[in-house]
Amino acid sequence: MLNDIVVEARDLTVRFDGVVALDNVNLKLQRNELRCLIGPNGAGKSTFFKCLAGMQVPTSGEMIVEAEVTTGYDPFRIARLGIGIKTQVPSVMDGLTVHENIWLAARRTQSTRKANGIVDDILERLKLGDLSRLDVSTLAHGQRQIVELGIVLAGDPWLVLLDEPAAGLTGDEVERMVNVIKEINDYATLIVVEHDMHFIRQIAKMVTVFHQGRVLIEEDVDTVLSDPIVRDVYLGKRR
Amino acid sequence: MDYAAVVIVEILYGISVLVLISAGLAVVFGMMRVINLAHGEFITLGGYAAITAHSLGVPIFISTLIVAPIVVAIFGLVVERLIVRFLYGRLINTMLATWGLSLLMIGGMTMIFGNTTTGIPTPISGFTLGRYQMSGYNLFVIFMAIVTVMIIYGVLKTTRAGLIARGAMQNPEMANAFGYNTSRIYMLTFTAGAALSGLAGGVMAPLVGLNPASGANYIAKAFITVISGGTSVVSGLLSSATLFGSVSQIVTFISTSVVGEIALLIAAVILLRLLPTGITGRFLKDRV
Amino acid sequence: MKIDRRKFVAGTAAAGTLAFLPKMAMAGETIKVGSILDTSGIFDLYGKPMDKAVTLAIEELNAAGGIAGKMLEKVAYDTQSNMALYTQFAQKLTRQDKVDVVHGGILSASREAIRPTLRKSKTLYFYNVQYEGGVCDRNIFCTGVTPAQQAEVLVPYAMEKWGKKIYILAADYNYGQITAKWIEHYAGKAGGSVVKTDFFPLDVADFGSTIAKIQEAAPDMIMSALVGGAHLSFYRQWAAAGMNKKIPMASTTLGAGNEQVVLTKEEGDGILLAYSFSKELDRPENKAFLDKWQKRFGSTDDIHELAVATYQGMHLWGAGANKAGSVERDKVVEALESGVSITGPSGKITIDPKTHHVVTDVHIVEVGDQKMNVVKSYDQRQPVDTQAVCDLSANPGDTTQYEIKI
Amino acid sequence: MGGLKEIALTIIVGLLLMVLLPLGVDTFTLTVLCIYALLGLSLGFIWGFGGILCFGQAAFFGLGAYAYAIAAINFGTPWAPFFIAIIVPALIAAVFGGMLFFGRLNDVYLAVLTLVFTLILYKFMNVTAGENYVIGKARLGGYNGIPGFETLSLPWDPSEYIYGDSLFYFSLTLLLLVFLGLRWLLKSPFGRVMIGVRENELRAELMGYDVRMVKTAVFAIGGGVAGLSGCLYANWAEIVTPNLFSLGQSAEVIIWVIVGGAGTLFGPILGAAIMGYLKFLLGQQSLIDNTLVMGAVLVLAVLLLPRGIFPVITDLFTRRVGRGKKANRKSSRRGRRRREGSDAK
Repeated sequence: MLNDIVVEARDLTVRFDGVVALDNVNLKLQRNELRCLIGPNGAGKSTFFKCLAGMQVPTSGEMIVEAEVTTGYDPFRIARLGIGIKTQVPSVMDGLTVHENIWLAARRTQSTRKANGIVDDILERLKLGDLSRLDVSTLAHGQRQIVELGIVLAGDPWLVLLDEPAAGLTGDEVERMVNVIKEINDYATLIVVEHDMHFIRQIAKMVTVFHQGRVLIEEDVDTVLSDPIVRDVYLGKRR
Repeated sequence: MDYAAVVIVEILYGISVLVLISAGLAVVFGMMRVINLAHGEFITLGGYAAITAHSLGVPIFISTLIVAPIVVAIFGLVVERLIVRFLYGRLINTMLATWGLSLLMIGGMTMIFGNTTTGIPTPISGFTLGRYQMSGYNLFVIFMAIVTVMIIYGVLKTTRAGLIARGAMQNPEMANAFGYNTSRIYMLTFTAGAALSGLAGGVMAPLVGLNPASGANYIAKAFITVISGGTSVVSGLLSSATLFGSVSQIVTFISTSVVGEIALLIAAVILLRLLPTGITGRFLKDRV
Repeated sequence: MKIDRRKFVAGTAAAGTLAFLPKMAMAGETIKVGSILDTSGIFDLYGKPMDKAVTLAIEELNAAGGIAGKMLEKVAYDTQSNMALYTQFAQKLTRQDKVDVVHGGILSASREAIRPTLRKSKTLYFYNVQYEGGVCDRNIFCTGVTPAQQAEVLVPYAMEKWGKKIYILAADYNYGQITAKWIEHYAGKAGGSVVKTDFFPLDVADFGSTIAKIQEAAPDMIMSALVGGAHLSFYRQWAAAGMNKKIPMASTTLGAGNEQVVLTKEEGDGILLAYSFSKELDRPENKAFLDKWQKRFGSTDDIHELAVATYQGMHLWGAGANKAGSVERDKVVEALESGVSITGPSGKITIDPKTHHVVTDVHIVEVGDQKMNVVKSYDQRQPVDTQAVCDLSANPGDTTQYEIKI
Repeated sequence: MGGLKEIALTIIVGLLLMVLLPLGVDTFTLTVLCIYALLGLSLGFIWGFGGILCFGQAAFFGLGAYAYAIAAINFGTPWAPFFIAIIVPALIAAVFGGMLFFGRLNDVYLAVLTLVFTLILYKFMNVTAGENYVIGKARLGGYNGIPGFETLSLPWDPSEYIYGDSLFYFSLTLLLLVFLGLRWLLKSPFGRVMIGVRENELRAELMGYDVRMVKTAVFAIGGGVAGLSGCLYANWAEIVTPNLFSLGQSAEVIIWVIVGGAGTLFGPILGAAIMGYLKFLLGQQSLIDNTLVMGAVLVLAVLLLPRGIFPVITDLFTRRVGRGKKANRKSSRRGRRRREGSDAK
């Protein structure tokens, strides 16, 4: 099972009006891996994420998920492969309650009765019980992030894609997020896009660093974080 | 050969009419992301202004080219202050409110001018092209369309006011920070759009029988032309007017005018289906 | 004096209802004349003068002693140029107001909308408008001129004057389509030909390509059956291209709504028309009519063909009812079928018993100086189009509107 | 669940209306108000709950009316045409909507294309006066429309026509049934998905829902309801004309929904009834132009009452009665403006 590749990008390239956002990216991901994608702003990590999630059609190259070529798939077809996706800006249904949000995600594959059960489970797991009857629009940013995570989990995905899950979270919430991510990784493969180094240290095993649309380095977390080039990239660009 | 020349002039004329009746809407949509559904009635109002002025003894070219735009510009200014300014950034709400305004104007013009169809005589006589007799006024319409496009392009591209306006539309906060009053810029842009509509109304007045409901004939075509053109004012307007004007006129010559109009509408459906953000959403992006 | 008497009668009637007369007795007091016209909206140009014509005719009939000794009362509704309101108000007229006759309807669509309602409720219906012909229904009388009556005189006259090749422009609806056929029919009869026929929906206002196409076909004359405000643009664009100096034109429709006043002299002069009425008609009945209208409404500017047809339709009904001595539908119909005729502003008009249409004078008219000058008059033209398909004395149960095959 | 209670309440209110309304207004007018209410409901449904702003709802109204008239002339019986008049517009809405939604068209582009669709039908129907425009035995008739078709009658006794009072009861019953049906639909899983799509298309998509299909289905249902409304209209007016497809007709539907309140089902019904009756009243005077008043109402509604009348009334009501937090929260949630949903993103 060691070489069980579940996600593979082949020569993935994205151009916007002459600007190259992704430049021949090749990347492989093994089952049950937890992979972090990092890099400064504009490095291409979010574009890569969008290509995988079906939110961006690559100019050339291929995306393969479990031997199925998914290049150009619409997001709903990606989702139907059993992939859960959390976007950068929390994408939740504002006018609905927390309960309704998560229920809708569960109901797609389950009967109404089972969906209700799943929602109760998730509300408990994410400690959202108190908020379940509130409109999502009334919640703070961090709470919305957690709700979105709940939505992702309700679809019972085997592959979870998280774009900046820790952005805007309070200390407590970050801790909860770290635990949940680790918990998910027990049974699912994860890709996390993040640039909060502190957060990455807590969860990462393998890290892929993007820079100027290319993969700069792909190593375990300690190697990457002590790499001088990576430091330069980060310092040179920002922070 | 003569017939071919006649057909070409008619096609140019078709394009020019689309340019004229869409210009005001294009400026307001392109610069402010506001769709003014009372646009057709603005044009009609321009027509009535020209006819009224003419019947009061004002020379015809002053009535159509000066009085009409000024009257409609003033009306546009009032509308902007009373209605539109409360709705910026809410595209759908502006459409609905201006649709209401359009009904209101139809009702108002009916009460003032009555339902009778009126008009003014054509001030330019016909000319001969080979063995064909052509309307000289058609050439004037083509000329006015060119002038209108040049004015819009000139103002946006070369004047300080145009530059500020373009900046303010793209980034209102930035413009505010630089000390420009964006509310005032919006107001002036809307007024300028209204003036263009009034000009169209004045120029078209000698060609058509005008009644209060005439606006409906303009708004659908203008709306389709502008949306299909996309958000670049000049290049969007020119490209879609050229496309639709040619399609409808050519089909009209082959078949009948209704088939021509239906061809225009179908062309619009196909175009927007293929290029959901209009021609300049896809091509010619960074033009004015 | 008339007015005082009318007021007095109406007043007693009203007082009667309120005070002591039982309802049954009251029902016989006045005769209710329903009127259903577009007096606002885009057709008010036609509807307003027609409404005045109804008022004037009722006042005259009352002044002459009413019908069978009873005074007439007008019950009018404005349909606002909205077809949906026709059915609505027709129901109201028959069910609530229980009128004795209905005059009205302008567009053919409005007539077809209310004709079944009025037939079902056994309410006599007068449609007083120039229309496409072919309605065959014992419950309705159509007092307007029909295409054959116009084309029959206009086409040969114009062809003799201008030549044999005709280009037809017509409004793309029932009326235009049928009129175009009759023009073609009479052109053929007179040895001419139609080079092309173009139909235009009522909202078409741009005729540039048409003008080019006409020149390509090079006809000797244009026959126009264009209708409504948008189509008026044709006459202006035609003149703007200088074409009115090159190819002459005749029309069966221009002027029905006084359009000759909207066009300038340069645009309108020389166009030939055929109507049963013109204000310039030099007849004593017409002079008297114009005088009365002037006195009652202040100006005769708005009088047109349809208003006169309505005025005459009212008087035809009045003559029929007086002859029957009652306003009961069947009696009035019988009386009218016996061949009632009156002499109105347009001349003598007679009900044709087989078709319930009218036999009328038709005049060739030339537009000049924004007036409709009578050039030649033809007496007593039969409604030959409807006669070709309709015989109510043979089939009294018929209710169809026939499409006349020529 | 409050479902049974709601059904009971709707039926009681419906029965009351059946008895009380004819006392004040003639049934002929009431019938057309019911028909307008159905049409308003169809737009309220797709706009307020599906987030689809259709500028051409009149298209499906007209298609229903024409489908009924054409089928009735060909079959000579009224009931098969009755169902055809619902199915045909629904199918056409599905095909046209599918084309739009699978092309991912939104907002103003959707508005333009729905408007264009109506215009094409309007222009086409206006040029069908010639005798070559025939469907089966039915002449399309162009500008004059199609008169003289068989109207609804009792299925067991074709000589007993449903017209006058009975047409009003029939229309009101259908209105109530459609209202309850849509309520039920909104509470069903599909309804919730539909609301989810309105709230956030991307999220619904990421959950694995095919947003294009959901919207197409919603649009088709709206088309079917509008078709039913058109079918009743054809029976009421006994003539169908191209004016059913006019821009004015489309504008009126939108006015009803705005005045009543998008985002509720009851609002559009109320809006249609109020504005329809107002129009009728205005028709009986000639001092002020009818169109002017309609326009002024629309402008003022957008500026002053962007949520519509019904949500405001319910808010006032809940505040006064003070049914506690839950009721308040719910009504304010339902009443939130849906119109700008797509703009906000």
